[in-house]
Amino acid sequence: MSEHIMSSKFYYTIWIALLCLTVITAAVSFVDLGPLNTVVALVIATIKALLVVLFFMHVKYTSEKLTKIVIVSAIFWLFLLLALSMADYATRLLS
Amino acid sequence: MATAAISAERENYLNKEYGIRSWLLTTDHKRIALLYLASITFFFFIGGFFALLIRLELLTPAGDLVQADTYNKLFSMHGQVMIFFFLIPSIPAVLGNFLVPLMIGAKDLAFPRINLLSWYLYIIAGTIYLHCIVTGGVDTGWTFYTPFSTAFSNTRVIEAGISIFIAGFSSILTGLNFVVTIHRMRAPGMTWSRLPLFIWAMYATSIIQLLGTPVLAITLLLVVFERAFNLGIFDPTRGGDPLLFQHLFWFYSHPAVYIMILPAMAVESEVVACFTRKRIFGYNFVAMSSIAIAVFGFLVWAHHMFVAGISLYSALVFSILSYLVAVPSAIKVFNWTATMYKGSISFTTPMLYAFGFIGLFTMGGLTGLFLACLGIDVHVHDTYFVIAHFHYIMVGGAVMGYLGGLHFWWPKISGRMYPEAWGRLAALLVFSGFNLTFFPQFILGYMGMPRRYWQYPPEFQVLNVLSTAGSTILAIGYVLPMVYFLWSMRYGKIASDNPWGAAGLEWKTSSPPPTFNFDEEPEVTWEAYNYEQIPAPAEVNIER
Amino acid sequence: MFDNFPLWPVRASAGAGNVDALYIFLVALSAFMCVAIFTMILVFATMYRRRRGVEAEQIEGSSALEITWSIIPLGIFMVIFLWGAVIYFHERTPPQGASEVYVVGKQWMWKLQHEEGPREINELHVPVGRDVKLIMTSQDVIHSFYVPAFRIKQDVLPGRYTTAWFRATRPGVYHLFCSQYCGTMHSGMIGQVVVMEPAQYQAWLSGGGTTGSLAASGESLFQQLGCPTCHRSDTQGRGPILSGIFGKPVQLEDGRIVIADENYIRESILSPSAKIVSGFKPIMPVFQGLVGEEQLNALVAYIKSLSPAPSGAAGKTSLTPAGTRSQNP
Amino acid sequence: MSDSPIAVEQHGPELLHHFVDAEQQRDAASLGMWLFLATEVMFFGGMFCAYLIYRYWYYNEFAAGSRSLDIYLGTINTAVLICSSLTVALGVRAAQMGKRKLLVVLLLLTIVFGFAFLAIKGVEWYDKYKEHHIPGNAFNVDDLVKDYPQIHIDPRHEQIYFSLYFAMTGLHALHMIIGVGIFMFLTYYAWKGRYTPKYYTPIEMGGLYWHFVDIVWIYLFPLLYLIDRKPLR
Repeated sequence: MSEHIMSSKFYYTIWIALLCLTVITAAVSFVDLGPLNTVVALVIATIKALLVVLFFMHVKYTSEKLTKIVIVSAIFWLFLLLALSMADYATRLLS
Repeated sequence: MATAAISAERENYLNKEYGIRSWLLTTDHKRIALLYLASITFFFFIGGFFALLIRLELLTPAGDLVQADTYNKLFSMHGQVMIFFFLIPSIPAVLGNFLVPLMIGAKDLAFPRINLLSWYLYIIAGTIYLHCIVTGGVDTGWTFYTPFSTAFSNTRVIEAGISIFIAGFSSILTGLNFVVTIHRMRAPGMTWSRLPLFIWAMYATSIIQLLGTPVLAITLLLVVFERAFNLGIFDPTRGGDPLLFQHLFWFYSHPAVYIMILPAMAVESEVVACFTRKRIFGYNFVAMSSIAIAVFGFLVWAHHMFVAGISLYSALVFSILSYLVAVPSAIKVFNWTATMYKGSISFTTPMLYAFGFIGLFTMGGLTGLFLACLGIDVHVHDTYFVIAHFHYIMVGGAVMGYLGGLHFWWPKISGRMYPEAWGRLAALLVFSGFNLTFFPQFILGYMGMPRRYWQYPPEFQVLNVLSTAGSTILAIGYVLPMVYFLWSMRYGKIASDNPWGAAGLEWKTSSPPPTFNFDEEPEVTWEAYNYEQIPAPAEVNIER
Repeated sequence: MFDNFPLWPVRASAGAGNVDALYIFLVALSAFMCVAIFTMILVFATMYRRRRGVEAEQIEGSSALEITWSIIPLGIFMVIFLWGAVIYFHERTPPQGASEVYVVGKQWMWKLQHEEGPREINELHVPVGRDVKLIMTSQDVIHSFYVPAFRIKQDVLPGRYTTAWFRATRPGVYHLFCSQYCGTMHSGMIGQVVVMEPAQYQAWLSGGGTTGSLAASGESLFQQLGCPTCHRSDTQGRGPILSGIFGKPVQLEDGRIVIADENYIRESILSPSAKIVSGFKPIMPVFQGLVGEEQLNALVAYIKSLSPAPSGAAGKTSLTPAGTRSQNP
Repeated sequence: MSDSPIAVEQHGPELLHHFVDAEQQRDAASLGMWLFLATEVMFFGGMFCAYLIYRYWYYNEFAAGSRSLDIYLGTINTAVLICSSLTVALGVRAAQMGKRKLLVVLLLLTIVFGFAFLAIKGVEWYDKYKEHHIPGNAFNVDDLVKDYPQIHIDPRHEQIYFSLYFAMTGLHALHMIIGVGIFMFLTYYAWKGRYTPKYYTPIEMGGLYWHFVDIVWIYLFPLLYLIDRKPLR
């Protein structure tokens, strides 16, 4: 686990970044980017989630590989659920 | 640790404390296992009672014993009780709870209080479900298919849904406890390659419990919301898709089959090794096949939906993926068989159950190939063929495994031997009764008798009569062990620490074990299943 | 007694033989595997039963064996998969020119209507040798249309169409079951499929005092609902031209292209704004709740009849395009 | 249940009897928490799956529903949650350094942010109630049909959007309430001085849970509020 303690300035930096990204994502949604709107929104959300997981939840500094395995598995299983369900819905019109 | 016989006087987890409080507030994994044993046995007999009524109704083609609505409730509640309140907790929560810490040399599970909490959650869920049964029951089938469950059923769907939601969390917490325990609590020297195969399979089971159960939980919660608050997520009159429910439901409920069967395979590996006195053939492959089943098991769910209206292309994908999961199951059967080669085989009750398990699981698995096969599934889907198939897996497989395991570890759990002759008789009764009950249903299914039928065309009667006859034999086979297990707790022969001459850490402590499992912390310096180093028992209980 | 104890279902459709062949193959394969495994177990159990002074021989395992008994089953599985997939593909692809029967499931009965017009309840009359396509939907919960003698089954869903097809090969009376649990009288939601010789079938058809074809009643409904004011035969209409549209790709306002199948027409009537045809405005009223399932079927049948099937549709009524719709068949 | 003959070894009261040492106990807790969060991912995953499919089918109605939400309140709420995550992260740091008072202050701040989030969420729900946008018999989206004539809205499909909106935000709010409850306990024990630089596992675990709930919102915000806000043609 995170034995070394981060400076509070570091946390403030992450915090500012998260707030900026929130404002950006809200602002960008008013701009017409076509289908890219969704992509941008999800990319920004993922960056924010990564910031929280890696720094606030200390995953970046953990020596424990298992934590990362658990996170990756959870995302992978979520992907299975979404992808294999969509495999049905996306191909219904074809048949 | 060497001598037994005097262990009646020794302090152990059973005689350390007395009184109801010492049980209801215990955090000892062994006592919690016994709490589970008592509670799931209760639900097993409730579910079994429903099953007998179903079989009696089907004795004649006309619906003459109970009303149609009653019949629909009977099969719905039979399924829900047996699956959520018996099979899913059966081996993990009873044998797993008892054995996981013992087998890896830990004093307890990682989170003893959470373990107790998960039993209480189970009891809360069970109480709600009993209330649901008493006040009218539920008639949605165990599957809760929408829109019937959300908009048409007039029964207590909300109560049943909440109850199963809570039972799900009990199951999740058990799985979580096992995974953490197996990762963090192994005794020194207990490396992953030295773990008993029981632990590997239990680990795989826990993965499914952790990642599958929450999806069922949210699905049932949405059904409850839809009934209670008029949300419209699965409602076709608002443009909702009834198949979405099925996707989400089977995402859990297909892997749930592996929650039931993997632990039975876990028991099989231990029992077969012990009574052939051999290391399991192909340890690595058996261990890895458990993990493979857990992972592949999540890729196949829509094979329950081939005729439900999913797209042609996704049906093809799910069919081919279904065959992938059959491979690791086949590997296990072949390896158990190969283990017997040049073994030293004795025919004790657990081994009889193991033989039965292999036979019935093989037949259940092979008929699974029929159902994964698109062309055949269209005809046999939702017929008695499916009923027969999954009873071969869940009763022929999981329950045989559970009973075999209960006999195998009974000396360790209770400190007493069960009566061997009665045990063998019961095993034979269960095996023959089971086949008589369920084999005719394969034929019925291919003949075209749909499932969940209260009345049926007369040409199906003879096979149904056979099936009902078998179920009475099966019932006797199930009541017998309960009687002699209870009897043996008082009158059974005192068991030695290791009556079977079995390998495994759990046999190195006393019977029954002390509260903290081992008098001194074990250190493992040997490989799993080192039968060449363990003397065979001097003909204990294997007189022929 | 054995009259009441058949062990094999009747085979009465063109596809049933294929299913049975695969089934017999699988039974044989399973029997072989069971016999092989059980024999091995029995032989080992007797040869190596525990004897005093004889120790078990410790064998670690064999990767070669493991790989063998993984690869060979996988190969066999792939054969089964392919065989099953071919049958399934065949079952789910109705042939061109099949005569159509619209099926509505409701708790607890089957309502069927032939495209020639006759309606039936819990009974379906079909001639031998004709391809019959079932276009099915449900009024309430999920049902499933199951005819064991034809080896076909298809769930019938509320809110959309599913299809199945068969070609009966043997005259007789066969079970029609609902095989998806649908409530109290699920087991009473049964009926029969009567397969007749073509001549008898014609007699049955003409004897029923029919009220005209399904498409014709769809057409009068089309008039009643005022559809032709917008869906005109010339390009002046505020709605797309419907003649010739069925089965063709349609360019949508948002750029997607969809095939105008039964489900598309159904959706476009019930919820027109879901898929707007390119170049048109979303002005059509929503007909959800205004037309029942059977009326909807008639409308769909009518719109389909505006697009004559390319290849020989023997039993089909030939309808003229919407513009000159005054003629009746 | 911790007094037993074997467990009488030298260790702090927080070390449970069945662990070998504090490190094993902390590692177990950490793994347990992460596994629990993995189950939570799948729990919300079921709803994300439903969301994905219906958004794919009923994009117009989802876009209209999204427009009808208050983007300012939504953004403010996102910021509130991010602030609470900051105070949690700083709280864990305070616990690591043994600053008891700072820890209590930060935990209290987190609770305040938590309540602020729930209050704003409540205001939004109340607005939806006033607008008859809660699925059910009183559901009515004539206002949306009037407001966005350019978007083709089927009221039935609009209900699906709002069903998902309430299911997702409702279950998220339930997680927030549970989180606030947990943090009240943590504050109490932190005040009592139970947590030291050697033993602050509960603070860390509570923090992981809180951050997770934050992450769920980080996804819910764009998925529910920001589907389509570009100027209508």
